Order: sequence, then structure tokens, then C-alpha cells
Amino acid sequence: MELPKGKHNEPVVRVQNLAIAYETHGGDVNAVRDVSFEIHRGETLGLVGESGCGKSTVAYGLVNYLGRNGKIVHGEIIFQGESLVGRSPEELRRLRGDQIAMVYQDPMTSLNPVLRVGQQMTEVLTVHRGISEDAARARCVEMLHRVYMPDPEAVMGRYPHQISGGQQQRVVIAMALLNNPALLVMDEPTTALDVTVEAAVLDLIADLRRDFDTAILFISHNLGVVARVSSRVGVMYAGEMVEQAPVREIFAHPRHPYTQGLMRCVPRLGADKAGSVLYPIRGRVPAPNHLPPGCVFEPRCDYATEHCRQERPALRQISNRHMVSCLRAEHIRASEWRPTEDIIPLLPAADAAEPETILNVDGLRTYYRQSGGSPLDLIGLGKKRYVRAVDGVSFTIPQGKTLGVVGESGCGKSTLIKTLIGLEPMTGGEAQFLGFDLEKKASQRDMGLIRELQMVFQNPDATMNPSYSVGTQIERPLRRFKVVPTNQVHAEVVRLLRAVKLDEHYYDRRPRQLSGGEKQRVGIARAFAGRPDLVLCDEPVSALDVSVQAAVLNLLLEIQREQGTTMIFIAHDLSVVRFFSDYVAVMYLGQIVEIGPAEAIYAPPYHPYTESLLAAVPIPDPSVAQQHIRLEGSVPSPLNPPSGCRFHTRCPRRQLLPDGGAICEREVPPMQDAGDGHQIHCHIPLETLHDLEPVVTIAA
Amino acid sequence: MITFLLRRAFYLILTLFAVSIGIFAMSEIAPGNIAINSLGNTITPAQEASFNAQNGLDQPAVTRYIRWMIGSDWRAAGLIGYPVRQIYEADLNRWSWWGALPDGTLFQNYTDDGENMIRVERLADGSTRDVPLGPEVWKTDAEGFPVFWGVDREGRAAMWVRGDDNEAWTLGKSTWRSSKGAPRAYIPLQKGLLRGDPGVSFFTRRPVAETLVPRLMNTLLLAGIAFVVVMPLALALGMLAGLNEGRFLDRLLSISSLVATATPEFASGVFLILIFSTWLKWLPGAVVVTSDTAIFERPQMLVLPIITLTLIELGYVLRITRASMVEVMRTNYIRTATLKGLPQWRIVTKHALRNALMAPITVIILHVNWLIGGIVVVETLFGFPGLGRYVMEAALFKDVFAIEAATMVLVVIAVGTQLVADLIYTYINPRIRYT
Amino acid sequence: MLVKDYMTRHPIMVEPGRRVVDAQRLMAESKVGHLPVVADGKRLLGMVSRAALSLRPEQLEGLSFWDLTDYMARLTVGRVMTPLSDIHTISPSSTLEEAADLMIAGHVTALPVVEDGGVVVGIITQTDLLVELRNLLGAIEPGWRVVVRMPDIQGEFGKVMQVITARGWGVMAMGCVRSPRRAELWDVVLKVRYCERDELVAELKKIPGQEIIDIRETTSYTQ
Amino acid sequence: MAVIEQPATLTAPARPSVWGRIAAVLALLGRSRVAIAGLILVGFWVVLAIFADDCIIRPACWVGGGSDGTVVSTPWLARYSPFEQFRGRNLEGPSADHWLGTDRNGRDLWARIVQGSRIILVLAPISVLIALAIGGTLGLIAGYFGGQIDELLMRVLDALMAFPQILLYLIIIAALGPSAVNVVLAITIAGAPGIARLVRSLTLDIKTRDYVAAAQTRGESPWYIMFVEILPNARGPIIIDAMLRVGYAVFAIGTLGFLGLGLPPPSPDWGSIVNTGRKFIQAGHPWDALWASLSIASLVVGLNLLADGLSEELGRYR
Repeated sequence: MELPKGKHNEPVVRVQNLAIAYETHGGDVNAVRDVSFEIHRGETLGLVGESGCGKSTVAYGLVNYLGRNGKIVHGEIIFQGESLVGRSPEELRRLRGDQIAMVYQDPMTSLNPVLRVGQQMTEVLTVHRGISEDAARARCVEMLHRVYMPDPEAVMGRYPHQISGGQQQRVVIAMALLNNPALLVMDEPTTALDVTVEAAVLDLIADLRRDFDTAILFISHNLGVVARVSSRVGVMYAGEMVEQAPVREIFAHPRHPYTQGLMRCVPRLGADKAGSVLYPIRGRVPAPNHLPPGCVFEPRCDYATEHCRQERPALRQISNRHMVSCLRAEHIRASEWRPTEDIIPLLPAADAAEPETILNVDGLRTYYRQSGGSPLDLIGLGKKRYVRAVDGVSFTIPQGKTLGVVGESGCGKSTLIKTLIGLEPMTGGEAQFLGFDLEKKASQRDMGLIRELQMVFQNPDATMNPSYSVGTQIERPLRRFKVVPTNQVHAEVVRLLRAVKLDEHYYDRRPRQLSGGEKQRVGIARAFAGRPDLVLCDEPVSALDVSVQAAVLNLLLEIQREQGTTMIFIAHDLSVVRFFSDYVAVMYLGQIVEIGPAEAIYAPPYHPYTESLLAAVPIPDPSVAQQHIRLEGSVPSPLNPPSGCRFHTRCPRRQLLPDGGAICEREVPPMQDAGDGHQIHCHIPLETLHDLEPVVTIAA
Repeated sequence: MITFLLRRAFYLILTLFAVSIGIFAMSEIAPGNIAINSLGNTITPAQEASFNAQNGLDQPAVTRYIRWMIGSDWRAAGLIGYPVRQIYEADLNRWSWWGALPDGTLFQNYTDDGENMIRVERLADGSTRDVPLGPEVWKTDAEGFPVFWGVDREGRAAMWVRGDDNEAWTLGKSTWRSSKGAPRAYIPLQKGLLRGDPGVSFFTRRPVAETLVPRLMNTLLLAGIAFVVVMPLALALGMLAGLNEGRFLDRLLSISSLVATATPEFASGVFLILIFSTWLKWLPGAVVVTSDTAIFERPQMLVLPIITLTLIELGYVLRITRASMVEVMRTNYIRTATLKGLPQWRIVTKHALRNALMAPITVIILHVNWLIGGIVVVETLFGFPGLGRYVMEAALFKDVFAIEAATMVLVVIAVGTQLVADLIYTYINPRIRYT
Repeated sequence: MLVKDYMTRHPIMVEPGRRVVDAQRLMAESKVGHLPVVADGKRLLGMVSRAALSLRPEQLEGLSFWDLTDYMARLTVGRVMTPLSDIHTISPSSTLEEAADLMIAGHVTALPVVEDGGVVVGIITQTDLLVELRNLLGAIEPGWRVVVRMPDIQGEFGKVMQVITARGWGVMAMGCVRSPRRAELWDVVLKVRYCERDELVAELKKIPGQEIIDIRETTSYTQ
Repeated sequence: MAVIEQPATLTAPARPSVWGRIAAVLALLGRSRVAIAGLILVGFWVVLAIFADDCIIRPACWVGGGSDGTVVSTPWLARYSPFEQFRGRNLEGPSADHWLGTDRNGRDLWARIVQGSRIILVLAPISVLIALAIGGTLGLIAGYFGGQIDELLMRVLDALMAFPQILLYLIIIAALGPSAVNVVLAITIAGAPGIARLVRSLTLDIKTRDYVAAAQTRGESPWYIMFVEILPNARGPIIIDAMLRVGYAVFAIGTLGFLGLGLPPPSPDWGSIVNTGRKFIQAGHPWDALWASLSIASLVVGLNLLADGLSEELGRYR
């Protein structure tokens, strides 16, 4: 419990009716309108919202860094009692980096590649405080200690590309804190990081807020992340603040229809497709220059009335510290919400009989040749080194089921499915699919095999060829696989478009005219055009906003149910994988460490790696209790994987074994069968693993 | 990093080698005829054949390439039985080849009748004396002919056949001269490019190196001054334009640099001559070299050529630097630097400069090729006696050894600067240094 | 109980070049009574208080309205502040008692907290000390506030604690001080929880030689 | 720097016609003053080249003739035949009769300059097109297949690029003799490696896109992927580069002409006009050199302005 201070409650920063516009060819675009909030010492205000909602614009507006075409139209930013609007560039410069600091989304590009970490850090001090280089260095090293940087002295002498992404973000955070700023603005600081690294950085941010009593503006699109670090949360939509409340309050009792909609879009950890449903928000975020006349959310709102169409609501207080901008806030209850008819996905029917195995992978290996840097390599005599991207993976999938694959980036999950589909050459092992051998590359495969094995890609902006219309791109597989007679191709394309909830007007559209979600739908239509038996999904929803993500997941489920398709589904979001998959495989450094039915993976016994992944997942519910297990260090190089159990260098549970798990370094862990196809590769006995406490406990 | 540079150096050498073959092949397939070029188009076939044989032009291309690259003296020495040596004859102001007896005496051979070989021995004071040789010098070769290998009076390794009454044609001061008892085959002696001997020019009949070097010096002077003038100026102006992106200064610099790069040297040269020489009469419109030191005595002659040469480079480098600067100023790390509250000058000098220089430096160096093109044009336009004009003349004359030597020099310069660029690049880009 | 736990971090500060009128407005709007005057990089130069910013007639050249406006427009914080040489500063790792001592000695109501050679990290005021006092005496915890007067004998205090712990009650806060005007006795203030008033009184009365001076139920006034 | 994402324009016609696309490109160009200036300069020369005389309606011109001095065409914009010699009127300055003056042989300079534009505007684009075809294909192959093929191709092209271009021109022309075909050949050989490099780097980038992987998973042939999936998406930078290269080609043709390696006389190639004209500068007759220099400079500057404006506008909407 925190002791009340009892006095002096003026906020560090107070924003009043802030409006920011960008000048474009077509006139000014109002990116942010009438946003107000305040942040006190030691408080974190989390700003959430989908992309294009103006979150980052608020952040950069706060530090008055809007580029040449951006301007503050009206409103006030009061920082430490004084207005920031209209200050001279020199005054602003003195505040930046001293009283106001920033942490950015992408740490790699935010650090200067040609200067050492030390040079970049010390200059903050030497410029603002005018202290000597040596004194500055000492303080920087101390600050790196504070952010739990291993070996700070050495890091000071390194270049940014020589340290890992998580460490880069720690450097950026340490740099921001050097001058003990009163306000810290963090723009998606963990978005580019892996879930385990993200958890560590979020812990760090919470620690630092306590120690430094800094006011933090924390921006993220991820509800789970915001729930973990914020004391209050503001929800932004189309450039407006639609709701603001303390973190527990807003997650327990969201009042604005948009906030409620967002929460219905994300699967709760532990929810699965049999027992729960995702409800996407219909429509899309309006462009800032095509706003509806009334409430900005009205076109997508289930509660909208004529009144909402005419009057734009202002943010108003509806209870102690809870503010919302909805005309009908008092009348709507989240619990009484019923989905409109057309977005209820039909649940998959229960299994009638034991399905046959469709894909059988045994000891699959994919190595990449790594060219070394020695002079011998120049003439091709160097020692051959291999990146073991996938190293002995075995599993089977029954017909019509979904296997989810999870793991940190670099664990080999993408390489696995690229090998299966023939984009990467297989180094060893076997993969049998419908009697076909998957050994050859895609270009040499039999057309029948190609037709039955398709893929849905991650990046919506790259999944479609920008040079051709939607129709042309869906037609291509139809013609190539001769799915339907040539004269029916057009009709079939229209049917496929309808199947992915796009109407036939989309036939002639160009990819640049589509939103991310629509592009992803077209990608799905293209993959399913040949009615394949197995579809590999490489993070199909991770680049999408949550409301679109829900819609795409529902769509995939629906098509899968209709066509009885088998899927392999890769995602880094453990909640999504749990929701979507029947079976889950957890990969680490090219190997499967645990595999089994989805519900079994998410409850003890766990593999220690699975356990730490689960502990790291940001859960969009502050009332959920989560164990604090953090992995140390970073993933070792797949060029030279650790001996024995590959996870032994980071395993937090080794102590459970006699002599601190010496066996883990020597011997490859045995496969232990926990029943029902649940396999764990670990030296720790199943019973011990079984007795571990569940990582996540959801309050009843 | 060392590996990286080693790799680059390896490829550069490979490139040089490929280029040398390329040029050789190119001059090989060319339909022109050196004999006609150097002797005029009234020669008889016999005269042409004789000329070709004397100059080794009757040999297959591969043989000639090898001779040119690694020399022919070692091969000739094997046939003659004595080593051959090149000496400088100060009184005649020329280089010539002699055979060397074991006691160090230098000799050449000739015969008037195809029967009695005569050895001309060179004495210490430069005079010669004839020593007749006995019939035992004739050796039977693989095909059964009695032959003798020696060095002829022109300094070529030559093969006489006993009793042969071969006729050789040589062009004297103004008339053709035919001599009897001439050798049947020749190997023109040269040390080869790898040992620093690029051969003898067909045009001037002088060693290529002798004429090439002063030309090269002149050109290096011209290009060097141009480079020293243009680089700092262009980089500075480019940075200035990039920092003021979109403002008037930027527009002015961008447009004028575009006009400067887009105008061919001969056109801008004509404009400059018209303005500064014909109209204002400030500067001479041509370079007249009367002596070796003329350039230093009237340095104003160099002003217009240098300006002409620099205009294109100036504009080009300026544009590249500007684009690079604009790009760098938009990066996230410059945003970080700004939001760290650093003063503008510090952002520019510490954060932007090194990054912004990376692109121009590599591109500038690659652009040395263009500079060479410019040199040819500028030297032609202003009558400047440099390497560019030398190449031009050699190419028009089909003077193979001269072209090859000059080309190799130019390619070595082009390729060498690339190596320098790599060094600079690795110095300013730490990412390369550690990978 | 260290300064760093009770000070206000990130205090509002002014630069010496600011006009006095601006500083006055800043103090009024943000409801603070002291402003550290800092140079670039938050290095302490001096302090100003509301009193220092008020007009001093002897410094004025005339009393006409225009003179006054002109004077105020030119007057900067740097000219009216109490310079660094005349003020006390404290480090964040000092104790609150040291802070109190400095304030009493210097007749000031606030101290700038500095570290690393003069960089301001916070400010501690009398109010902060009062907050500590309040919390020390448990004013924010609900329960019975009882004052027991006891003789200055070894073990007397233990008796009280024994009685309370024996019943399983909790002591939320306490303070000991020599009784006012009676130096041979001690007053002990206790905040006791989980008990009834009558029971508490009955138990304490059993201790010989001690007397209950005051007992009342208190709750927090401020949050 | 925050950038507002432009909303997809849903009102745009779904399938624009060819003219619609041309109009769109022109509209894009219209936004940039730089591009307009370039368009005017280039357009001026193109119009002159086309309407110099009635050649476009007189097939006799196409099969040759004219170069020997016989008049086969009726002048429109050119006023006189470029080969007609006006006796006694050599080395004159500009006059009402001969707008730009006459050359040493008494030929009308205006007519020769106009005729020269025709030569250069045919040769330059042709050589660039050929270089594009060769270099583009090599670049696609190197970029798409990678590995040993890439290594080998790029080494060869690097060697070609390390070679000073002017030497390439000199050697090729010196070897093969000055003619239009050889000029085109020389420029093609000199230009192809650069294009190959550009296309290769674009290919390396584009081949990592998911739609290429999608095509591969459909089992498409490498050639289909290269030319149908990859090439169309590289067109923007290629077009801009090609436009710059036409400028370089004009530049190079002029330089060759100036060095006496261009088209054989009496062909009115601009470079040769400067070359012969420069001897008369000191003699007080700068007109030949001046007009021809101005012409070539304005054309190359125009092409560069056009490419510059276009790339800037494209970059803004990327």
C-alpha cells in the first residue's frame, strides 16, 4: 500500500483540448481532436487504440515534435505549471532529454549505428548538465546497472548492432532516465520485442516508475501490455479520447461501446474456440478527413441512435475518475450485449470418429549454410557451418485439426512450415502428407501435391502483388490447378470473395485500395481457392489490429469447418494460439520441447520453457494473477546450439534436479508422455512438473 | 574486417585481370590493321606480312597476350641460350635489347647471306665490333632445319634459317628498305606488364612507358586539382542543401547542380571558353604546352579545364550528398538525437555527418570512371597534353600496347580508388568493421 | 524515514532569467510556496519563496504605475532569489530529522534536495515533515489512539506491549516523548487495532504505575 | 515523424484505361514544377525532331537518302535541308534568313541542329531499351536465383563497371568504326551493367515479399515469377532510371560525336557540330559550337529534370 502524500497534487503534465493537424495536399487533416488528460508523479497513463487512432500523434505532440507539416491547432499542454505550446525551439530543446524524455518503438533504428552506446548516452549528460566526460560515463554505467544491463562497462563500448534488441531497448530507457525526467513518453516500447523480453522490459518500467516517481505516458495497441503497466488507461479512437479510467475499473467495467468491443475481440488466455467466441467490431476506423458528423464511433456502434448520428459527444465524468464520451453511457451494459446475427461463428461440431492422420513429420531438419568470414571461405575452403533452424522435429496432425506452433522469434517455427511447403530445402528427416513425400522444393513438386498444400502469409501489405487486381490474383490458382472449367472461373472467384465476406465489387480493386484486413481476406481466398487439405498459416493475424484480427480468425475457423481443412497455425500470441488450435507445439531453438492437446499445454505439467512463456504473456485483465518467472539472457545462436538440453542455459527450473541439473548440460532430455499425446522433453520428472503451480490463476 | 578487405582486394585483382583480357580481346577482334595504320595504305602484302612478323603480330592472340603480360625475354633466352638484357643507350636516347654472354658482353647478331652469322659485340664505350661466328652455331630444330636463334640488330629475338634468303621490309626515314638474309621468325622482346614493361608503341616507336608517364603526370595534376577543389565544396554544399530541404537555398543548389551534371563537358567547356576567353578575355581558352614547365609558368591556362572538369562532378556529388543528408535527417536516430535535446549543430556534426557521408563516398569513388571520361573530353577540347588525349590518339591509331598500357593505368586508378573507398567506408561504418 | 521517501520529486523549477511576475503566476497556479532556481540541467542556483517575490518598496525608484510596471517587467528571478550560498540543501539519503533540524536552524519552510554536485532531484517542505508525523502517529489507520503516561523506568514500555500482544491486538503506530513539563515521565502514543475500547481500557488499567491520559477513535482526514 | 496514412481512394475507377493512366501520370507530373520544366524542354526537341520536315509522311526518308545531299523532303520547321550548301554564305552569324547562322560549308545551322535532334532522339532511347532488355534480364536472373549464378554474373558486371566507360566507347568505336549501330552497341554495353545492378537489387528486395512466396507455393516456374510477379513491381524505379539513362545516352552520343567517334560526316550530329565548330570560336564564329552545345545541354537537362520531378512525386506517394 502506498502512503498518501496528502499535498501538492498538481499533475506533471496536463493536456487540455489538444487538437493536432497535418497539412497535406488536400488541406489540413485533423489527426487528434480535443484530447484532454493529466498525468501525476509516479503515475502511468496507458493510451490504447487501434492503428491510426492518433496515439503516437499525441505522444509526439506532447514533445512538440510533429515534423514540418504537423501543427497544434488549439489546446494547451501544461508541463510543470507552464505551457509548452508556443515555446521557442531553444526552450523546448532544453526541456527535451532533461525534463521530458522519450522511449521509442524500434530501438535498433532509434540508436545511431555509427556511434558507440557510451557516446550516445554520455552526450545527454554533457550537453544538458555540462559535466565532464568521465563523470557522465560513471553515471551512465550506474544507470545501465539500474536497468539490469549485464556488463554495463562493456556495453558502453559497443555499437548498437552488437547488442540484442532487448538490450537496445534497455539502453534507450536508461538514456531517457539519465537526467531524471519528470515526464517519460513511451511509444510502443515493447512492440518490436519477443514476449519474454517484453515481460522483462515491462517489469523494468514498473520498477523505474516506482523509483523515479516519473509520470509516464505509455502508448500501446496491446491491451495486455497496458493492463500490466498502467495505473490509468485512456482509450483513443479516430483521434479522440473516448474513455479514461483507472486500470482495474476500465477492464472490469468498460463503459464506451468501443472499449467493450476491443475487449470482446481478444481471446482470453485459456479460452478456446469450443467454449468462447470472438466478436469483431464491424467496419473500420474512419479516415481523419472523412469523419461522421456525430459520434465518431456511431457507424460501428451497436447502440447508436439518431441522437448519436447528430451530436458529437464530449468526454464527461460519469463516476469517480471514470470518464467516457458516449451519449448513452448510462444506458448500456456490457453484460447485456448480444451479438448481431451475422457475426456469430458456428462452432465446430464435436468429433464423430477418430480422424486419420494427414501429415506425419519425422525428424525433420533444415539447416542453412552460413558463409564464414575467414580468407579460406573466399575460395570455398572454409569450414562449413550450419544454422540449425529446424533440428529434428516430429509430429502428426489428424485430418481437420489445427496444430498451433509457438516460440520466440528465431525458434524455427517459420522455417518449419516453409520447409513443409517447399520454400526451403529439407536437410534431413521425413515428412509424409497424403502419401506424398515433402522432400522436394515447391517448383519440383507434383501439381496434385501443390494444390493440396497452401499457405496464408503474415504481412497483409506483402501478401498481394500490388500490380494486379484482386480478381486476377484469385483467378491464378483456379486456372493453374484447373479447379473449375475456364468459363466458370469468374463465378468461382466471386463465390470465393463472398466466402471471405467481400462482395464482388472487390473483383476489380487494386491491393492499394484495400485495408490490411481485406488484403488478408484475399490472401485467404487465394490460399483456399484450390480447396487444399492442409493450409499453413504463418502468423496470419499478428500484423492486424485486434478488431480485424478477430474477424480474420473467425473467417479461418468458418472455412476450416466448411472444408474440413487441416491447419498449422503459427503465432507468437499464446492466447490466440490457444483459442485457435486443437494441438499446440512449443518450439525452442529448432526443436519441439512440448507438444500435445491445447488444453494440456496450458496447464501443469509444463515444460519449464512453456511455463516461462505463459508467465510472460501480457493478459488484458489486471485481476488475473500471473506467476513471476523471467528468462535470463537471450536465445543462443542456432549456429552453435547448447549441448544436452538446448534450454539449459536459461532454464529457471534446473534447480529442481539434483546437483543443479548437471545432467541437462550433458544429455538430451528424454521424451516423457503425460498421456493423451502430451509429450514433454525434459529431465525433470513428470510428477515434479505436475506439482508446479499454474502460472495463470484467473480470479473466480 | 581484414577479411573483408582481403576479399575486396582479391576481387579487384580478379577484375584487373579480366579487364586486361577484355581489352586485349577487344583490340583483337577489331577489324582495323596496325600495319596499314602505321605504314600507310599503299603497302604491298609482302611488306605487311613482314611487318607483322617483325612485330610478333603473326602469332596467335594467346601467345601475344602471354608475351605482353609476363614478357617474352625468358622464352627468347631459352632459345638463344644466353640471357637477354635491356639497356639504355644514352647517345641514341633509346632503350634496346641485347643478348648477354657469360662474361657480361652484350651482343646482337646479323647475317648478310644466310650462311655466316655475325655477332656484334657492344663495347664499354658504346661502340661495337663485329665477330664472325663459325658454321657450328647452326642447330637443327625439331623439323630438321638448321636454325640459329639470336638477337637481331633491332633488338628482337630472331630465328635465322641456314641458307635462307628471306627478305624483310623495313620502313626507313621515308622509303622502304628491303634487306636480304633476314630472320624467318621473330620474338619481339619485352619484360611484360607484370614486370613494368608495357611494350613499345607502334606509333611513336618508343617504349610506351616513356611517353605515358609525363602524360599521366599532367593528367594527375589536372584531376588532382579538380578533385581537391570539388570534393570539399560539393560535400559542404550538399550538406547545406540537405539540411535546408525544401527551402530556397536547397532549390537553388539542387537545380543548378542538376544543370551542372546534365551538361556534357564539351558543351560546358564551350560556354566557359565563350564567356571567359572570347568575351571577357580573362583566361586563355586553350592549353599550349611549349616546355615541361609551361603549366607551372602559366597556371591560369589550367583554370578553364579544371572548372569544366569539376562542374559535372560538383553537381553530381552535391546531389548525392544532399539526398543522403535528407534521408539521414529523416531517420529515427536523428529523431532520438533531437528529442534528447541536443543542439542542432551537434546533431548535424556528431549524428548526421558520418551517416550521411557513407553513401556519397562509395558513389563518388565509383564515379571516378566518369571523371576519366571527362578528362578525355576536356583534354581534347583544351588541347591539354594528358593521358586522356593519349588514349584517344592510341585508340584511333589502334596502337595496341599504348591503349593497353593507358587503359591498365586508368583501370588501376579506378579500381584502386574503389579499394580506398572500401577503406574509408569500413572506417566510417562500424557495422562492417565487426562482421 | 529518509528524505528521498518523503520529498516531492520533479518539483516545479524556474530559470534565473524568468521574470518575477511569471514566477509568481507559476507559484499561484501550481499551489507551491517555493521554487528552486536552476540553470540548464537542473543545477541549483538558489531558491525563491513567495515572500521573496513580493515587492519591496525600498527597491523601487518611484511609485507611479508606469514605474512599477516597468520595474516588474524587468525584474528577474535571478535578482530576487536567495543565492546558493545562503541556503541549506539536503541530500536524498539524509534522514528526516536532519531535514527538520536544517529547517529549524535556517528558519525556512522548504529545502531543495540535491545530489551529484548540485542537481535538484526534489524538494522537501514542512508539509512533508508533517505528513511523516501524521503517518508516524498512525493518523491514517483506523483504530484506537491511546496515550499512556508512564514513569521513566526500564521495562515499563514492555509491560504495555505485553498486555496488547497477549490479547492478539495489533499496534499500528507508536511514538514516545517525554511528557510535557514533567521530564520524569514518558507519554507513549499507541494506535491499537482489532479491539474494543472498553476491553483496551480495562487491560491497560491493570498495569500499575501507568495512567491512560487520552483515548479516542481516529480516522484519516486527508487522503 | 508522424505521417498520416492516406485513405484508399475508393472512388477511383476500378480498371483505368490506358489513356486514364497516361492522364494520371501527367497529372502527377503536373504537380511538380521541376517535371513541367523538363517536359517542356524535352517536348520542344521531340516536336522539332518529328516535324522538322515532312519525313513522317514521306517514306523515302525512312529508307535513307538525304545524307548524300539530295533533297528528298520538304522542310517544315527546319526551313532548309541540313545538307544544302549556300555558296558564299559560309560562317555567317544569325540572320533573318538563317536563324542560327551557317557553318563552314554554308549549311543552315538551324536545319542541322534540328536534324541532329532527330538522330539523337532515335539513337538514345533505342540504346537504352536494348540495355534495359539485356541488363534487366541479367539482373532478374542474378537477383532471383542468387548463389553461384549471382556471384558469377555480378563479378563480370562489376569488372565491366570498373572499366571507365569512355574507354569502352573508345575501344569499341575504334575497333568497329564509327557508325550509328556501333554507337548504340557501345552505349548498350556500357549501360547494361548498371541496369542489371539496379534490377538485381530491386529483385532481391521484391523476392522476399509474400506474394512471391505464394507464387512459389503454387509451383510457378521461375520465369513466370521473375517476369510476371517481380518485374511489374520494379517498374517505378526502372522507369526513372531509364529516363536518366536516356539523358546519359544523349550525353554519351554527344561526347562520342565530339571526339570524332560518332556518326560519320556530313551527318549533323550535335557532338560533331561542336567538334568542327570549336575551331572557329577563336576566329570569331562561335555559333556552331554554341548552338549545338546549348541544344545538347538543354535536352539532357530536360530529361534529368523530368526524371527528378517524377521520382520526387512517386516517392511522395509511396
